[in-house]
Amino acid sequence: MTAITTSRSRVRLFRDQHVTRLASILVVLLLFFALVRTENFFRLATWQSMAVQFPEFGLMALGVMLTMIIGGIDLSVVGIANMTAIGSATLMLSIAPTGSDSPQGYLALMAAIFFSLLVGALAGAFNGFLVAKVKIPAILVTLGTFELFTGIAVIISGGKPTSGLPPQYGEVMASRLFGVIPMPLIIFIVATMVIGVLMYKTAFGTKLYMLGSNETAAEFSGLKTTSLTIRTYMISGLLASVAGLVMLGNYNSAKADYGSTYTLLAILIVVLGGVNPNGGSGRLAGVILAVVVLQVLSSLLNTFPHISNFYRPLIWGGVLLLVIVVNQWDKRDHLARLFRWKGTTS
Amino acid sequence: MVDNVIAVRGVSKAFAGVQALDTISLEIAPGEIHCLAGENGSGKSTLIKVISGVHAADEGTIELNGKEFSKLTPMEAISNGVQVIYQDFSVFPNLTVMENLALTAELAEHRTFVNWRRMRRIATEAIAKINVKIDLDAKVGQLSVAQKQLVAIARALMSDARLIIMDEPTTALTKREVDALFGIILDLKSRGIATLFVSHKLEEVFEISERFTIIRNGKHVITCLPEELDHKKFSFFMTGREFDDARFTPQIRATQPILETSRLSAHGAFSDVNLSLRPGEILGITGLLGSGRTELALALFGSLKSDSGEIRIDGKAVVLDSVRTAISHGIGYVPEDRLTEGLFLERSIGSNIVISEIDSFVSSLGVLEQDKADAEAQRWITDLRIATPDAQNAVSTLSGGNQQRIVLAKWLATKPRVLILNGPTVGVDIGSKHDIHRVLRELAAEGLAVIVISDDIPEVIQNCNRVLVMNAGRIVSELDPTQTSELELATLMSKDVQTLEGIS
Amino acid sequence: MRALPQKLVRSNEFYLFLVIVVLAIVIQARSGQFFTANNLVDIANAMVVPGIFAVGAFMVLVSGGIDVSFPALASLAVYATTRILVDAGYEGDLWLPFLIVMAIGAVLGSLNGWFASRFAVPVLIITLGTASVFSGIMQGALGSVQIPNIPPAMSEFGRATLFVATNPDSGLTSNMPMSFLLLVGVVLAAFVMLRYTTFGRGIYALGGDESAASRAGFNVRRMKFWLYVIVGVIASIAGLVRTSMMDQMHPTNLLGMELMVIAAVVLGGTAITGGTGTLTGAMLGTLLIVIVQNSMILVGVPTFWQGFALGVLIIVGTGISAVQLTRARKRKTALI
Amino acid sequence: AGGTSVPEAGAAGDGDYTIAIVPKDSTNPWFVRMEDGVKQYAADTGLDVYQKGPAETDATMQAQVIQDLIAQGVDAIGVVPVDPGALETVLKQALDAGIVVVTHEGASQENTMYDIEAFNNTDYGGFIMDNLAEAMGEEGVYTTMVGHVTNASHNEWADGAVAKQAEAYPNMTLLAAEPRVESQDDGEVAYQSAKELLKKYPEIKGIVGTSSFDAPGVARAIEELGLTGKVFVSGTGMPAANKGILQKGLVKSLTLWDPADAGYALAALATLILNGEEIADGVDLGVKGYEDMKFAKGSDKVLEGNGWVVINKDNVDEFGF
Ligand SMILES: Nc1ncnc2c1ncn2[C@@H]1O[C@H](COP(=O)(O)OP(=O)(O)OP(=O)(O)O)[C@@H](O)[C@H]1O
Ligand SMILES: Nc1ncnc2c1ncn2[C@@H]1O[C@H](COP(=O)(O)OP(=O)(O)OP(=O)(O)O)[C@@H](O)[C@H]1O
Ligand SMILES: [Mg+2]
Ligand SMILES: [Mg+2]
Repeated sequence: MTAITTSRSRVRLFRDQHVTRLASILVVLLLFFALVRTENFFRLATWQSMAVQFPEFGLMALGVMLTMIIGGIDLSVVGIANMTAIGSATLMLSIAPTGSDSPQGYLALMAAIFFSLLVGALAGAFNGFLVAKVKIPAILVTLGTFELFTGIAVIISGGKPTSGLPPQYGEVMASRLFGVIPMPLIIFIVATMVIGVLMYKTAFGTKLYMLGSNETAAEFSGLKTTSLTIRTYMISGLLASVAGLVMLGNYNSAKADYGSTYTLLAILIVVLGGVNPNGGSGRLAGVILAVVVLQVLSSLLNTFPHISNFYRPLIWGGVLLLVIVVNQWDKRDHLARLFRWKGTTS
Repeated sequence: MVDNVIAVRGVSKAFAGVQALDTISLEIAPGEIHCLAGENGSGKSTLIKVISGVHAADEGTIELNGKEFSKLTPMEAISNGVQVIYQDFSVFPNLTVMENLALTAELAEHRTFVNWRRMRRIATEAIAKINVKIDLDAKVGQLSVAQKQLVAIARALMSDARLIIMDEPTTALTKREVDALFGIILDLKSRGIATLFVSHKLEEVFEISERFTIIRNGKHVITCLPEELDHKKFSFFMTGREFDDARFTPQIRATQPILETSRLSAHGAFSDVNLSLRPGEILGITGLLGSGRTELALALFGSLKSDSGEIRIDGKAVVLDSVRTAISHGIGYVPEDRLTEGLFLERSIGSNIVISEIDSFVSSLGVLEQDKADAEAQRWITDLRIATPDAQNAVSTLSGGNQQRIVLAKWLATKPRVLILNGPTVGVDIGSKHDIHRVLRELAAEGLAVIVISDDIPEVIQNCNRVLVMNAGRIVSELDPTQTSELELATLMSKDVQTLEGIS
Repeated sequence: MRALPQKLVRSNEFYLFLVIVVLAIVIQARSGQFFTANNLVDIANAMVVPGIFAVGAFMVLVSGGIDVSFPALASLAVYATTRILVDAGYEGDLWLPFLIVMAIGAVLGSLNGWFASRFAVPVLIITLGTASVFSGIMQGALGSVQIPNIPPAMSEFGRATLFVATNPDSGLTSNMPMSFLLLVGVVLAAFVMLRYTTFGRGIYALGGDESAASRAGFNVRRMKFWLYVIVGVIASIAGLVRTSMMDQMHPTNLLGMELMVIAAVVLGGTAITGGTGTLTGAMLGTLLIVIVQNSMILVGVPTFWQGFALGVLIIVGTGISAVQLTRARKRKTALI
Repeated sequence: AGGTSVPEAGAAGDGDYTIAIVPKDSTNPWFVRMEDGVKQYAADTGLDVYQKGPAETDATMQAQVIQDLIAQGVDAIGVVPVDPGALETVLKQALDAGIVVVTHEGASQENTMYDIEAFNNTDYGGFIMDNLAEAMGEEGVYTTMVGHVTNASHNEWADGAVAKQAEAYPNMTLLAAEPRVESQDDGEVAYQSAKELLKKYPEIKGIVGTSSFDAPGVARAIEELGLTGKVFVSGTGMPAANKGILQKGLVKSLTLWDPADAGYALAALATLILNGEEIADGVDLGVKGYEDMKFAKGSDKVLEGNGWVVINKDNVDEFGF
């Protein structure tokens, strides 16, 4: 049974031309990387460094993706991440002030994670409530709450970095599975799998797409549109708070203005991943590929020390425009056919 | 051939894998009223798009005004007197009636600046031509479907058209409006303007057409005069099948009504509605647009709040405050406008069918059992003969008739006890229409209580065992269709309320 | 025709206006400074750049798109212009900077236009891409740095004053900048274009239903192309104004304004789905945001609380008009 | 952290080093100037020394640049941290990987071998205050402005200025209602906020600026409001960018240190460590102001140079940057 579903979903995956094209871009990119920067390419540290970086905005992009699928958007993810990170850092400091013993530290760690996720979910639900119940356009709601959450973060922290966390937190977040796979990557993979199951293996996922496709019809079909919307923004908030925890680990501190460039980056990723900004369509695989493509590209770029970092947005934007052009040019679907035999032979 | 407005010669057109048109030829004389008929997906709309320059034909030519085109652009079509009234009307919902009417004229004259006074004058004249009253300053998006169409028609008539093409112009019009439209068409004829139109309503086709062209699977079947055909033959040419037109007789097993209302009222929509429905019945509700029929349906489906009165299900009073409550009481609703209210166009056929019952495919672990859902969808695809190669295809790839079956399937899949259908066969060809009616009858026979809201009088008379006529928000009479002629029904629907006051 | 007062009361602009009045009264009560001549002039001053941007953002929104590239476009155009003129040691009149910046704005806008008219992809996506490309070109390829000494004509224009408003109590003076006229000019030109030209009505038509527009005989491709060219020119004007008024070229000064400007226009009643909205509303929306941003200290909101207050105001402000809209819709359904 | 341990990286001591200097961002003329010093050092020594910063002043982006530098296996990294706290983790990784890490303007950084400061932050703030006090005639109400309330060094300078006033200028008072306003590192915001401040609090006679955007923005407001000669501003600024306001007398004096020298010194320090030389009090980094570095009081990590520069309308043309 499972064999059938996997082979079918694989076929379907490669039927999505957009995903195919992103995959081709990634393959070309990796080949280029391997040929031009062989030494870096085969160095484990290169990949570990990437694996620590992209989960931060990758997790936010997952949330933005869900809200975009239901026809909304979430510009507040960075605000939620910073607010929850500062909140939980403050909480950790109060439970286990500097010099506390290790059990105390682990207690603080658990409390902080729980607190972060809870506040993230609440903040997301607040967005959802304003969108679904008060019926303010999502872009305005989340722009407003971005300011609001960032404002709360500034108020709690007095604008200063909150640091001096119990060492247990840093240890856990910096630990590596089998001594190789960094924690942030594990968190990202787990989150991706959970979201994947949610999107493709539960009724909730199907309903999300339906809601994004036609809200009136969803209402008439008896879907609880209000609750669906609230839950979607809630998940987005939850993911943002996980991103906040990852950032808290990566920087061993939290601050109201960390990751200020991630909002547009997350949207860029989601859109590059093929999610329709009007809602109703888009695939998780596309978004994941987009995250990886951008990260590989930017790390590749960094191996050329003399190319300024400012070329990064140029290249990211260029990739996005290129995908648009290729999608148009490749209406006949050559690329997909190239890939498809892999799917159908199974 | 002399003096054709248009001559289509051997036009073919294929879309990825589908031969939509296969060497079709068609000629229309000035002033001729020509009907294009065929099943859903037979290629009518495609032919129209080729004639109006929207699609380029793969093969064949089109002659307009004596000029031969193999690749026609929309502007060339318009400047040669071809005007199309599209199925979606192609109006601007955000602009006023006046602008909708006048903008095209301003454009046609290649004006750089618009003059609002001139636009008002143009619009007033245009509306006057079709002899209806529409507020020129109203936003078109706020008009009813019928009014939108009138705007579209008025706009098409403004230019120097020699051929007006209407793709299913009467689907959303009431009898009275259809009569008005036919008056206009005849008036055009007298001015030498030809009309090509598509309709799935046989009565109308026979009433107005001077010549038919029937196509099937993109191929030309026959072009002939109305005298050479009757309804039966006509249907046969279209579908290659034969139909019987037996009337519906209910098998009512329970005497206890499943759904009742007493003195149900909603402010500004309907008032004092009393009705009762038993399992196995098909109750018709008919009335003109704006008579309150849709609002009544919405109230019974929990989507519109009623102010006073009572709804009873199985004899117990209930408050239907949301769609979900209604669904939980076993009520289903097939909405009037399937595109905006019924379907998730870019989603798959399968998920469109199972969406309302999707929670029942969730295992105890919370995982969606996709194979069960797929099987359910496949069952309905087979049962309702939905023509698709793959349930994974988007609903937007289907024609109207098949789309309507999807909406029907969605509701049947929830195993409702009461099914309310609002305009169930609008824009659906006779083959599909017959299939849908057959399904409804079978369901009623199995004990489903059905309400059919329709202003398609033959449909109501043939398929219902009781008919309620609504007029200005009230039920003005209840009829036995076996005792009522189509004419009587039409008269009741459109009579002014004052004269009816005494009767009811 | 409906009675004018009734129409007015139903309109979004009216409520927005009320919100602004209430806010102004609150600020006045808290600071005693809102309704002073020089404060009003200061607000007008602060309104110039966002106001000009809002006109462009408004036109794109009406046509059914969302443009997020205008700050990057403006920055690149002004940076290139200033660089060229400074390197050439230009000492001449103002017309040349304007000409160059508008030409560059038009070229960059035409890139947006080319994509928007050729590719069936939401404009948001396109402009996310071009915005990155524009700022990448400016910062990477041109290696942008701040330029402290801008051409004298630009500095003079930045300092040029229409009139000076004096607060009789404090004796403080504020200059009504010459560039305010530019805002007025851009708004008027946009108004005339949107209301009295076929092109302008076409933009509304496009936002209403694109395929209907093309069937009605609009050349949709050409219209979109020119729309983005115009928007590019408008944005570049705003950029030049900002650089002149700051008396220095700061490449990243404008970046990040896009979301706030779009929010202001949407707050003004422009539908995010296109087709509806008025310039009056867009200007009122911008005014509201500008007042909020520029009155925090007057009201005495502590620095740390300013972000929070701005967030609350956006939510409450949009919430009021959203609730209003929902009510109006309910009322309408009841009438049918 | 064992700051003085000599790295065991393979490249150490072989004399052919790759050194990356990571500034806060690069559009700011400050860091453009710093790059001049870095390039100068590369030219003087023939080593592979380059500057590579994040695209925007963003702590997280800066951390990622460092991540990538670690992955590339550079020999030394010299950082001007946007936010020291945010870099601890990544700099620790760099140290663990055997990379030499030195910082500038990061006195609070833990995971660094040495930090060089052109001066002491508190003293520098005090010096900004001296300049302002002189302009204000040592009396009147003043307030402070920082780029962001989240910017550590700006806040230290501002705190230093306030402390200096409390100690040395009894006739001056800090505006209690708005002791610290934000310019968001944006000249336009500095200008608008200053206008608001001066409207609401007519008693203000001076503003301590910190960010290089503050003084020019505030000066613009002072000029427009007709307060030239009545209200004063001081702060940090580059000569060329502020020539105009200095010559017009809107600002009496600004303070700075030459970032090019700091860049040069940072690279020189890294080379010394890579060569295994001992870093002691009085170490000479080969550039003016950094010839005789002293450890800060109570620290074996923070090296302080001597002094900052004051620019005014008389000497503004002498710098050439
Ligand atoms: N743009 C298109 N792309 C692909 N296939 C198309 C397209 N337009 C039409 N077709 C196909 O061409 C065939 C004819 O469609 P057409 O719209 O002409 O049918 P129709 O006769 O108008 O049907 P209906 O009665 O439902 O309006 C259908 O099988 C349809 O699937
Ligand atoms: N973009 C498209 N891609 C694929 N098929 C299309 C497209 N546009 C139209 N079609 C096909 O055209 C056919 C008819 O479409 P159309 O919209 O005319 O249906 P309809 O007229 O609403 O049907 P009905 O006559 O039943 O009301 C459908 O079979 C549909 O599959
Ligand atoms: Mg059709
Ligand atoms: Mg049809």
